[in-house]
Amino acid sequence: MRRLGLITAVLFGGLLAYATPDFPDWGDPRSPASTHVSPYYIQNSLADTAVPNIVTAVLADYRGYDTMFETTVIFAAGLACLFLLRNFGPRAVESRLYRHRPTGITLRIEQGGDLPENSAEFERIDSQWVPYDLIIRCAGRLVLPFIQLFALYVVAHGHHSPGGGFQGGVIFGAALIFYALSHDLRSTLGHLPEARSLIVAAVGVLIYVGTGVLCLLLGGAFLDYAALAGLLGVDPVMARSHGILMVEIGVALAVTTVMVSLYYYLATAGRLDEGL
Amino acid sequence: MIWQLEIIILVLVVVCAVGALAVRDLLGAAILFGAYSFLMCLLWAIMGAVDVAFTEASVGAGVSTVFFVAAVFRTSRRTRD
Amino acid sequence: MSVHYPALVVVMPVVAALIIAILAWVHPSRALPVAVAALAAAAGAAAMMLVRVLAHGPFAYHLGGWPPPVGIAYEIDHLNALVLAVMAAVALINLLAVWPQAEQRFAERTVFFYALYLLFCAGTFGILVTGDAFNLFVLLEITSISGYALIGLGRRDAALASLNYVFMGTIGASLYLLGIGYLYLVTGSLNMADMAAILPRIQDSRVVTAAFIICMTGLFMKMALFPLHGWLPNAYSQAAGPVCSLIAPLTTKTMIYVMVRIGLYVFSPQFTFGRLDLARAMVWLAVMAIVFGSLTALAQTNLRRMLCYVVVAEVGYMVGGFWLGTRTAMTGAILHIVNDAAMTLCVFLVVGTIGHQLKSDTFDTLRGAFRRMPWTMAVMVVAGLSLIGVPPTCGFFSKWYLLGGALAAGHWGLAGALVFSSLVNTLLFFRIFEIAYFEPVNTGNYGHAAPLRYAEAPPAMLAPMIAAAMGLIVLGLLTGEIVTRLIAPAIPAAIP
Amino acid sequence: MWDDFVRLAVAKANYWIYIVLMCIGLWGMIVKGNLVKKIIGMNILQTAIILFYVSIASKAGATLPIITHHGPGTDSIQAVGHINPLPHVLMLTAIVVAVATLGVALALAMRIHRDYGTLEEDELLAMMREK
Repeated sequence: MRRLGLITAVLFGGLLAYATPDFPDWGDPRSPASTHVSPYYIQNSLADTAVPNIVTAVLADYRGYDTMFETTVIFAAGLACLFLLRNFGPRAVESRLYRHRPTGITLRIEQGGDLPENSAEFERIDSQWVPYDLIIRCAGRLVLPFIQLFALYVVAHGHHSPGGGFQGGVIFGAALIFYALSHDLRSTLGHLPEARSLIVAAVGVLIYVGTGVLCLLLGGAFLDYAALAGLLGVDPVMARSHGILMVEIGVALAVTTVMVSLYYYLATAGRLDEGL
Repeated sequence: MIWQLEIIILVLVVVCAVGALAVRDLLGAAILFGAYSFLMCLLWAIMGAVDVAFTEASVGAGVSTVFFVAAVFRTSRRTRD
Repeated sequence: MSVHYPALVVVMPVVAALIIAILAWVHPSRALPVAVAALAAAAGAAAMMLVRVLAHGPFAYHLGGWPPPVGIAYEIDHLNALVLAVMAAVALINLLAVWPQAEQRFAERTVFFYALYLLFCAGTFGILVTGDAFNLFVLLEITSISGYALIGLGRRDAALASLNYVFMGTIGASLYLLGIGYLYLVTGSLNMADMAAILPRIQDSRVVTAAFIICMTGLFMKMALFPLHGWLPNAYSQAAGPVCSLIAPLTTKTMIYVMVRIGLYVFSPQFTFGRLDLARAMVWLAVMAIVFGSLTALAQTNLRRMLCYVVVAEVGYMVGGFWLGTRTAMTGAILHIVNDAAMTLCVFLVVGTIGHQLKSDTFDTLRGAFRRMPWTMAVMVVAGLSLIGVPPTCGFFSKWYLLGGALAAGHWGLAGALVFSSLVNTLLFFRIFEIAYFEPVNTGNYGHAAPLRYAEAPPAMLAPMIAAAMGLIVLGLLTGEIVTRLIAPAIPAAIP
Repeated sequence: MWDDFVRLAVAKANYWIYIVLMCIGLWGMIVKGNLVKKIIGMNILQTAIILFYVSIASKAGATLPIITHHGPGTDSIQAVGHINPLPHVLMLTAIVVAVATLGVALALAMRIHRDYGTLEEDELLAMMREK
């Protein structure tokens, strides 16, 4: 196997190296890649879509169809993890650990034993509980709102600066994952239960696809945002800009929730009880 | 665009890639992979691909690494090569 | 609305998958009707597009309203209209046939099975209609990811088989992406027609040669051409029955379609068959695939595993026919894409049903199967005859064209391999028929004859299966029409 | 001869590095026996391709693909002044695809670990043969 791997890698590298001398030089502005289609985007995207960030314009409008499927791929990954890992069977109830806050004594409640979950003096803890995570908790609480705000900014400001629905969505998702890491998984699940998370993901992709279908119903081609002009009461160029914003929001919703769901399934091996 | 910096990053990228594959501890490999992603993202930022770099910083260096750590945590850290 | 069919055929399954993913938490029982309706609508749209292509010739659809090199275009021509119509019908029939099995097999997961099923279909349909090389990659990944998940939840070793498929599939898709990158580097375009217009001018560049090799290698991995077939037998034999009869007909055949599309419509036929002297080597590789697949199939004792190797051999048929580069052989290869999809559906449906009803799919369990499941076995006979190549089933006609093409090109190796494989298939299927018809039923542990239970599948599963078997004969009878009206215009005039 | 070589090496430095990375990734996927290591190799392979695409996009002396001045006068936008945005768009999609594949691959690896208790390929194969 070792030899086979080496031979394959070397052969493959040889093929790539064989072609490299015929490449245009690095950064050559006269290379075909920079002169055939891409100048159109650079010169016309502002006039066509009123979006200064050309990458966003191309991503969500000229090649918006690719991006729709990109979002669908992410959604499919969420579904796939659920399909593969989720424990649907009767949940194997092991013993649960409760900590008595005033004294710090930990109780192990075996199956069948009863203790109210919401007791003021007891808190449920993970089997691998770290006692003094006060700093992480507080720092987390302090930083989280800013991360989330930044994520929203990235989504909304994707027209003018780097960013957009995908990046913003990942950052928002990462913020929620960070919350789960700095506190525990149960509190995150309390804010964003599994079912709600996946429904929101589906809704996010549906916003994208729905925008496309709406354009189609209004007489344009699929995802031709200019067709929304009448509905939004703006000229076709601005309609494209707004259309891009709509789909970016859909992408952000889908990506946020799928990232969190992926974390739920991977971190708990599908049991959805204790996080990392 | 300081070319010395770029060369250093290019070398570090390769070092991290080899390191991530060579280290005999999966948690270490996951962290090195995160470093690899982050260096890659720096490289792209230098080359002007800000959107790609942004995405890679949040996905590759952020969420992917967490997924790796989660998977290693739930399976095993041990590896024989 | 009719102008929007190319988009709708892909979008409808996606929308249905999303709705099902929401319904899963609210009304799980409504998922099946939604899935069936979406696939039926997609199949209807595919049929309408076929009719339109027959009447008015090829047409294009500009997504987002942007004309091709700038935006993404779907281009429907004779080739993909034909393949799409058959694939859509295959997906629909399969869903109708397997849902009772799936509900039993996946229990609470069934709803998500439907959603992934629809995403898989959407990806496949998209690959067939797209005219944009990068869009094809994205759709390919949709198909792959839902496929990995579906396969991963199968029998005992399914997860491992699926992870191997992930590795091979990702290398394949990455190579395809890299090849497209090379082409983009020298053409500056991602649209297939646009690339095809630019490529003849720069044919001598090493980059184009490398792009061709990389792209094709990636596709060979995805289509499981010998010796890159390693993932296929494990993945297909470990997958659950309902999944197997979806993925086996669609995956490899779609990839062969992509190979035809890239080889003929992105690179010119002169380049594909002339520039590299690769064609000759590829035909011999196909010959090896056929011989290897057939011989290995002969050695199997498990019905499903045997069919997996038959699939490996069938991939060799189409690859060999394509790379011969003559008109007759090409006709045979394209016709075989369609026919093989239908035949594979049929046999895997039968095997899935046998596995479901008799709880095992080794040869031993087949004893007395003709009396226990007469209708299922009748379908098996039709499918088997088609795989062997007996008229009037469709398998005969595509094999006839392939054989004719091989003989006309003077390629005795391929002709020999085709005949050899037919003989092996005869042996394989008549052995099955013999076991199922003549061999005595297993005696029980204590010497009592085990009671011969009637174990026929319920009508809901049987009817689509019989429809599929009829489809084999109908496709066979329609061969003349398909060849003259659809395949002949699809092959570029440059091919001799 | 030597000058040619140096020119070739410098003018296409990024292209050489991406080849090295692709080979490392491919080698890792084939040679490494641990499934998580293989998944890391797969990611390195995908990232290398992204590096290649980003390298295509670069233009000497050009600025970011974001148009900074607003209002009228958009006619003055010169294509040579901005980096090619198209490969960036494609690579955003590729990154997403990579993370989706990563998620599914890790999920499968966890299932395998749940079933067999190991992630080493040779041990897995030995177990499969035993059964």
